[in-house]
Amino acid sequence: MYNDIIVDNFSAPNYVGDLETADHEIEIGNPVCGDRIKVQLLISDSQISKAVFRAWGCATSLATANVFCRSIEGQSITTISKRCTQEISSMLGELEPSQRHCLDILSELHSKLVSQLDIGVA
Amino acid sequence: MYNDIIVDNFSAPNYVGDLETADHEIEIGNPVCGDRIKVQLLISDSQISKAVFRAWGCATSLATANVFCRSIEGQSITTISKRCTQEISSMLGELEPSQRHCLDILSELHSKLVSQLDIGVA
Amino acid sequence: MEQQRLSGYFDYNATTPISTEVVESMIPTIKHFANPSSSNRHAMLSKKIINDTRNQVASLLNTQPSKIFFTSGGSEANNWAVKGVLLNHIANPGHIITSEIEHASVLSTVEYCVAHFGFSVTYLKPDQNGKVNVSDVERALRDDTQLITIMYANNETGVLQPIPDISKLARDKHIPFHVDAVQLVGKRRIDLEALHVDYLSLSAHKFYGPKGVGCLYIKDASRITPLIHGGGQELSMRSGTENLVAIAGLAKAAQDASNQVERWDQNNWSCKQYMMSLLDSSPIQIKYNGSTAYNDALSNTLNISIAGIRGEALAARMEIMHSYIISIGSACSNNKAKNISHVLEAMTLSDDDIVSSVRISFGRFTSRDDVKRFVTTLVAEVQALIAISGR
Amino acid sequence: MEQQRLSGYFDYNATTPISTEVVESMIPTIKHFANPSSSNRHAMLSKKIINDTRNQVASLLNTQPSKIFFTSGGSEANNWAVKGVLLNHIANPGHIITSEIEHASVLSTVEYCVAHFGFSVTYLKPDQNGKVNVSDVERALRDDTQLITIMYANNETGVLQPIPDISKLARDKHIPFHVDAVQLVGKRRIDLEALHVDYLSLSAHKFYGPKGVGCLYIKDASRITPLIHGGGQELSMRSGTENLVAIAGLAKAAQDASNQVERWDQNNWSCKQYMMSLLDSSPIQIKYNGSTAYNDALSNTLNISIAGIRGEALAARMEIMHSYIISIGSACSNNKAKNISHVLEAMTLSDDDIVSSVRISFGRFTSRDDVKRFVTTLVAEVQALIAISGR
Ligand SMILES: Cc1ncc(COP(=O)(O)O)c(C=O)c1O
Ligand SMILES: Cc1ncc(COP(=O)(O)O)c(C=O)c1O
Repeated sequence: MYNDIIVDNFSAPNYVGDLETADHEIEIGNPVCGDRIKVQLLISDSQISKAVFRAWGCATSLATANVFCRSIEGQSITTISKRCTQEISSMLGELEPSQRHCLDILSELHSKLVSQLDIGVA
Repeated sequence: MYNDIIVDNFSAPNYVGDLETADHEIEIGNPVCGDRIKVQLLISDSQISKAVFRAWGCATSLATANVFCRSIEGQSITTISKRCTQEISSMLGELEPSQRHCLDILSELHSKLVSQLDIGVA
Repeated sequence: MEQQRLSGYFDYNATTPISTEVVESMIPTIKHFANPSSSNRHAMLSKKIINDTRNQVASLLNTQPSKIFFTSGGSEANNWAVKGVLLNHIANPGHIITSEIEHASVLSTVEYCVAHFGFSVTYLKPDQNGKVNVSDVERALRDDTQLITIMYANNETGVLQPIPDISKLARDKHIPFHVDAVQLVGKRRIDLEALHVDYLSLSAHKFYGPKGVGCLYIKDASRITPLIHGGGQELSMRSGTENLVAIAGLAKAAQDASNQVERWDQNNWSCKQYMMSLLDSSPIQIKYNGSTAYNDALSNTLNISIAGIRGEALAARMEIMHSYIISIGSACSNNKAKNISHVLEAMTLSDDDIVSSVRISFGRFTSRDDVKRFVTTLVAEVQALIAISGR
Repeated sequence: MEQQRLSGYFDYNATTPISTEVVESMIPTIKHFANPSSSNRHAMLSKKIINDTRNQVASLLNTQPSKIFFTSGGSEANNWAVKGVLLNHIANPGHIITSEIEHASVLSTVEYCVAHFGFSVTYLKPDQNGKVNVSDVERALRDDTQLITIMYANNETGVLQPIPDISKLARDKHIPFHVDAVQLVGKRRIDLEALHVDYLSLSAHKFYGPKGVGCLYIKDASRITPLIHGGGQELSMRSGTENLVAIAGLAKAAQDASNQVERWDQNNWSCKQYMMSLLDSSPIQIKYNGSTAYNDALSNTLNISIAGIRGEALAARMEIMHSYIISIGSACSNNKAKNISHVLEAMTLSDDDIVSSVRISFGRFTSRDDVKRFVTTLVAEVQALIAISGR
């Protein structure tokens, strides 16, 4: 079943939306289960000032998109880039085996964000 | 389980006993299950005036011995010899498959009685 | 699950709510511990319970009690039928005909016999409506065909298979025919006198009875080997001390089904028609998977694909936010591999249609009002998910 | 059978009274119908019940929960162990070692494998005390021995078999070893960490639990084939929707046994010693069949032959006239053939001793007072039967 983090973020995702002019966009898709997530960002001074998403996928992956947006909004790229694997894993709470692919989604969102915006990290 | 006829005749067999001087004795033994029955009789005027038995065997065969004694006491050999198979079968009530060998015991008691005393039948 | 939550339960094909009457028939037997195999007087009551159940099941199926053998459920019954027939041909393993849409307890047993004992197998594909065709069965027949095993009603789509026709064919060719009727019993009437199949499986928990008990109907016990040998219960065909409590529950479940199956079916059919009309006139875009006509499918089952969403996410929102229970055609799996319905795949649905599919199944405790509330919620949640996706 | 009649129940080895605590643990689960295989929230409770039970059974046996697999009872567990191991050698059927005193669910499964798949078998004879000797097992070993299956405690005599020694031997020779521990569990403690056997069967209804549920302990699941294939329950080793109600009862039965087995055993041992002393000082002439020492036999079982009577007639009078339940070593049978205990026969008892034998078995609800009344009645009824026979 779904843990409380997933339930909250999935049943009332508050980062759903589109930006008319985004500073940056991350898109990932899981070729196997077909989940698709698009995150749009407003960035100022290497800070994420706004993050919104669109997603098509399973409950846990929708929740993951919301968790990700909340966790980056208001943060600097540098801070985000310092998150270790363990920290990232714990963001989704305890997952059932069949939900663990969402950890990959979450890491991929992180690594895409950091690698694509590495200007900020330097 | 045991039907009422068997239960009554087995738990309170009232024809158990020995005669000091019997006019006739019938003994049968079942070679397979080892049941043994001995019936002793007093006979006067081709009438069974007294019947008693000793038996070693299963519950149903003990009951059979008692049923037999009761059924012949006071009867003439001729009357007894006229009992048909169906009548004999019904004397023990409804039996489970494993108890049906007692029908053989009962017929054997009848046929031994009649064949050994056939003077009376003639 | 509480009785009052039943109006949100739309997963009857997974398992049915146990009826109050069945519960009440089970409780007094829990304390009655006499072993039915013993010969004491208390054991008589145990034997009587077992005999009564056998009579009830036989009358439910219109057959003789002596042809009903109790098992621990539908899976054991299916395993028994398949292995019990095939292992008699171990010296000369031949050919099996089955379909791609069988339940796992048939499919994996067949696979085991193929891999392990050298049998060969033809898996029949259903048509796009989810139905296996008799002509395909006929074409698949070989001189060495030793078993045909086809289910009566599919658990995912509810689609009815042409069992009477296959039965006729099997009889003509003298090939043993096993029918997994686990999903049919309690939903439509079965008449074994008319049907003439050789083996038929059922499971109590699919028709308001307890879990852990089922039956295999066996027309001729001399042709099948036991799966569980031993102490001689069930005419030595299925050994093991009997599960008295569950068997007592099965008696009541069988009796109720026998008396009420037509009534239950009427209610289901009315709910299904209503649900389809509500769905059809809703703004969401759906496809029905498998036939939906009365004569082609169970009245209690709808399998639909909904454009723009994932079935898993819909089922999650339906349950988490509204306590509705439905089933899905595709789940995430722990090894990232696909975990999608083999039934829908066999019907050649696209992956997209499969991941967006849900199975809705209901039963005797479902009302048209429940259906209406359910569809309203479903439509709203589909729209919410589409909104999240931004399409 | 009512609880108040328990003082007359001396047939615990056939089945035990279900304890009130077990009944109470089962009743609430009857209505909880969620299928444990489903992924909805209600199914979580079903899964929890199953996991709890697995933990309880594992702790009862001192092993890991992941090695406990639920079955429909002891017979299925025995069938599974024997066939599950042997059918992996179908291409190369080898040799089995078992004993003449096994339960029918082992013996007839072995016979089936021999007759049907070409395995060969050595049936070990017990000594006159009812015990199989380790040295006989050792002598029977062959290069192609593929399975040893020996019971822990015999159901008719209570005699304990040298399982730790056979286990050591089997391990040294790398031969899979299955133990039918159905009669031991709940009567003596088992420590699987110390015992190192490969497979071990148990059945809930022999230790105050419900009928229709048991377990097979499997040390290494990769070495055994499922008996029931299908939907993937029990790590795909034993498919079929779980019998939740019975499994819930097993949890409580296992927990109670785990906490109380020594206490129960003490009570049994005290009853047994008392019974033997009463019998020994009575006027009737008896012989004990099988060892009676604490270390050699279960504390709850006495098998005796009584000179001058038939066990069947004694059991009948005990029950009909006094509501006492005992078991017999020989029954009449419907085809006039002998139907006598294969266990006592293997111990080379004479036919006379076998037909005059009865099995007396008791348990946690038996008191010394019950024993005293029982023996008084037994002695009187033996004398009554001897009187009828006129000896
Ligand atoms: C078509 C079909 N066959 C067999 C089974 C297995 O029955 P059981 O759950 O009693 O093992 C099921 C249910 O899961 C089923 O739907
Ligand atoms: C030694 C032994 N093994 C196996 C069994 C079979 O167990 P179940 O009655 O659960 O099928 C029994 C009991 O009948 C037994 O006494």
